[in-house]
Amino acid sequence: MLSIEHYLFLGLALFIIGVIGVVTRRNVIVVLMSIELILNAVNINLVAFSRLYGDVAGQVFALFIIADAAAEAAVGLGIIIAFFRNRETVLADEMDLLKW
Amino acid sequence: MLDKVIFYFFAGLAVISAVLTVTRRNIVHSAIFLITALLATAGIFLQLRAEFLFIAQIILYVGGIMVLFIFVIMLVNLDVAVRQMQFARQKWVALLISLALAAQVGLMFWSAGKLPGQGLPVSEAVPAAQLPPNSEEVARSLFSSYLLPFEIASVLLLVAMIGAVVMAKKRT
Amino acid sequence: MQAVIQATLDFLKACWQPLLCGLVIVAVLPLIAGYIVLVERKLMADMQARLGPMRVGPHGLLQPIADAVKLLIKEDIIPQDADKLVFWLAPVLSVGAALLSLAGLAIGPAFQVAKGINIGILFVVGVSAMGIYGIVLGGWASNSHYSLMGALRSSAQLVSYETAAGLALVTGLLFAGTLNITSIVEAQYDQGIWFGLLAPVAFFTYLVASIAETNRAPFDLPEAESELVAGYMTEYSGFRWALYFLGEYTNMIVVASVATTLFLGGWLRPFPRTHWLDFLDFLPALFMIVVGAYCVVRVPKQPAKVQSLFMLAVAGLCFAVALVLLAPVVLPMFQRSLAPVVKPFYDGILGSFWFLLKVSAYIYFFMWLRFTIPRYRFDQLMRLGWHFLIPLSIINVLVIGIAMIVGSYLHLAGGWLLLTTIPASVIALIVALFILSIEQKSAPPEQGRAASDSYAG
Amino acid sequence: MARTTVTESGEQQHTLLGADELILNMGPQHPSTHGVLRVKLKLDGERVIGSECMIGYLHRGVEKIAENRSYQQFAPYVDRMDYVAAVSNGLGYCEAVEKLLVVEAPPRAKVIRTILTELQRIASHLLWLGTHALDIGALTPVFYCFREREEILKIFERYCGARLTTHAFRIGGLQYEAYDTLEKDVERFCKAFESRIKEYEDLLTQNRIWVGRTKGVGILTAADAIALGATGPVIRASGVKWDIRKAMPYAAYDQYKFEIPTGKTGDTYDRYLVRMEEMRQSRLICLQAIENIPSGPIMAKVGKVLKPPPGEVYHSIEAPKGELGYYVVSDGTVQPYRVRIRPPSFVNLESFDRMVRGHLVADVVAIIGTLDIVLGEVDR
Repeated sequence: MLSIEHYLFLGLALFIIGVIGVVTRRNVIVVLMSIELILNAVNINLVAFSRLYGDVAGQVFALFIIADAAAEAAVGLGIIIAFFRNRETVLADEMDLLKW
Repeated sequence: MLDKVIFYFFAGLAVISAVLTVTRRNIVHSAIFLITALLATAGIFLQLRAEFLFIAQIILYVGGIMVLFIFVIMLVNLDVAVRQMQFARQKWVALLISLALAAQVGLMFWSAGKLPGQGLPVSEAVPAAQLPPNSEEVARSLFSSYLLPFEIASVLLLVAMIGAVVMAKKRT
Repeated sequence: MQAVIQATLDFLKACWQPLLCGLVIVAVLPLIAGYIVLVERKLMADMQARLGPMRVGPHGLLQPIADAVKLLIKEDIIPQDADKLVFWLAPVLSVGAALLSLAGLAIGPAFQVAKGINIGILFVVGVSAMGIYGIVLGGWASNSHYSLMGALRSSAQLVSYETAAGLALVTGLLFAGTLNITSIVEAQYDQGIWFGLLAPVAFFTYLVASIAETNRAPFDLPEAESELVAGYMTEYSGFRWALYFLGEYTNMIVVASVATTLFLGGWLRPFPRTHWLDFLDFLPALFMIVVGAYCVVRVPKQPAKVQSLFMLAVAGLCFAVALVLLAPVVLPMFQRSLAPVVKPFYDGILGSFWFLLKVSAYIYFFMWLRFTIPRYRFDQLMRLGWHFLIPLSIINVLVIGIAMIVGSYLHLAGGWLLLTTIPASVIALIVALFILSIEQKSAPPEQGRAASDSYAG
Repeated sequence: MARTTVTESGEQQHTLLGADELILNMGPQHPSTHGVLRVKLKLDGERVIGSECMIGYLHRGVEKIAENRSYQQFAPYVDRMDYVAAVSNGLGYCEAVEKLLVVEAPPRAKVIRTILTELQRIASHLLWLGTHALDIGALTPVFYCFREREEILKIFERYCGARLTTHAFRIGGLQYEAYDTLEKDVERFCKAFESRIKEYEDLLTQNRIWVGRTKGVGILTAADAIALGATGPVIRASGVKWDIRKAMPYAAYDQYKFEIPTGKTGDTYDRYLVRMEEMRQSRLICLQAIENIPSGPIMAKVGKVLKPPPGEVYHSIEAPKGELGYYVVSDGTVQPYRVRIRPPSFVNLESFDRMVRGHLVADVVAIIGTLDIVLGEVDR
């Protein structure tokens, strides 16, 4: 039988992979993608618990998280485009000025 | 049994593609593997009988957000980016953080004394056949109990949209 | 081991029907797509004062098979600097998404691969939208400027028009109150009128957006042959190219089926509850009889005896089919007790006849447009999408919603709902045109600037 | 995606994303560069910020060949320049050599030349219309245009046996007498053609997409057009009333009444309208010409061996694409000393860069189409 821990471990694995991506990659686009992974890991947990208790609230919040991810991606990519236009780079460690 | 096979298939797919996402040098490959990971997650949702979330994941994440990602990847200069060093020198920090995270969660499991397969079976409380129609249920919940968060989310999206347009607009 | 075999057997027992349907679709669809191409070429030839393919088989009837064989045995060229994996993956994605989305469709009450999916029409739309990756990644992987520009155009275009299409679907779903395909069609039976008539603006929006989504003329910019050579397909040849082609035509079938299901009453005949139109049930049989009669008339004009015999055989076949079609309609008239026995046949055959007729009409409209009008430019395409279609569909959702509430207060149902929805549609159209005119007045379409921002949409 | 930096006189172009420009090679093998034109486009996204035409892929040294052929022998070669308007090419060459020889073709020959040349103008414009519409994405007009062009080619075939590279005229007049039903054929064609033009216009002129794609695209002002030496429909669409048929009448054009259509803004739509109207005018000229074909000889008295007196002559005619000029220098021998040809397509192509700047890639094909170039003539 599949227990809730199965899903928790899957979520944990995805979360950790996402964190590693955020911390180690230099490319901001990949960092953003890793954040999407983290959000997904959270979604898995929410939906798994929603199934466990037969309550749809978890799924509703997963929906909110997806909406949030969309907003984050749009703004993040907007910033990346603006940054790329000015500095011609998408590397995180070259974003070292507060103003340019 | 079938449930288990489906779960392990999608879980394995998700983890492998997630690993490839953060390790590929080529950003487009990264994005492709992220799409695979997201699709696998959608499969997990389906296996959890969250049909609406499954299709929301596909339409919004795979059909919307990732297209945006790929679009931006193609707009910004890729050739140069591939040749540059891809990983920061924070490997040890990353290892430390992930170890700490894993330890924390492991501690939790240890203190609960449960391993996967021993805990609460997800489909026991409500058998699959007795679940109400999923999209109707989600809609009812979304538009009654969670109406305010829903409105807040829509305001958030509006703000994000305006923000993205302002960011990406060419300054003249 | 035992458990695995048992599980497999259980799985097969539970799912043999959808699996079989899926196999049939995958096996037959390339043939259907090939013949759609033949029909398209013949229609185009007819509109252009020429004959079209005539050499392979009588009137070119075997042309699709010849084409398929040619494409299969062609050399498979992969450009040297292409990203091989992605180059290989992209056409598969394109055709895979299109084929997968067919699984959610219902051709008649009897024919559906996956029955009773709760998310029904969303599944079809969502999965078919994934086909964009085939285009974008294929264009990127080819490592060619033309391909890349095709890919960029395509992603911008699909993202823009999917919004309009989605909102148009929402308008239709307002009437249906469900996502399940079967229930949507049943809702139209209950109303006694197609949703396309109740919400003409939504149907129009979906029509335009679906042309753009399938990359058909006049929105075929991603593969505009006179500008980008072949757009994202420039570097593809042979079988991979054929896969793209298959994906494209399958997508046409998918959008036509979605429109048919939601706006044109699915497998219902026109005005399904108006009983004096019951004679329409005879239409398929009549159609076959007319075709058979035409063949008989043509027999004396055939130049060779073999051809006369062939024509006679075709005529006989038509008459036989007509008899089969007539039987379930006529028999219950004499023998009431037979009605429940022939009912499924009747539903299946008549249902799929109407469904396929509507799908064909929809696709025919696509082709007709393609032969008639020139291609949009990219900034014009974007302006049409963002300044007209999207405002129109947003306003339409709003006013149709209001119209439905007003209708429910007035206890209107069925055709009477037209009293509120038609004025609402007119209002939506007027407001959208007003917005468009303000837009044009405030920012006259200046060449360079408007063009450079077109991707930003 | 390979973006190449263009280091051209240190000029830094500001692009949309701040990235480098994209260099797109259009042609020489491209569906809508009408043969083997190669255009190097500098793009910012899809916007053209610079262009360069590269020609010569069809160079056959026509002018050099002339120096090793006798005057008559060279005549078929000019057919191969603008191969969709061979009759006009031949007319220009024959008249130039006639001027050099100081002979004049007899009136009957002149009228028949006029008829055939005007038919050729219609045929050339039809081909332009079809391919131009095809470039912009309308698939059907090209077949309608070819249907009518076929009629014209049939007339040519009956007259001289060839359809494309006709070599219809000879220096001094015509080799062949008009066949019996020439007038009737031309009349039948012209009668039918009126409604056919309407058919094309129904498909295109009022079409919103067509207007959107052509109006305001590739504007060439009158001053620019004159400065760049543009001729033919291109300059007329810019509002300059310049037509060699009126300005320096040749053949029998001084006998007929016709209008010179002009445009206002000089955009692609105006050029379209001008050419459509030109087809109508050509039809009227043909109708006037067949009314009264004078009888008499068809060949002036020229010897079997042509030895023009030493000297030079420049003669130009209004070819379908613009002013087609022949500059022939004779040193008194049987072979020309030098033949220099002023091809309208080549000169009109000069305005290409001026027209495409700031437009999108889709407009580039529209502009190539509207210039109506034939690479055989550009490269010679």
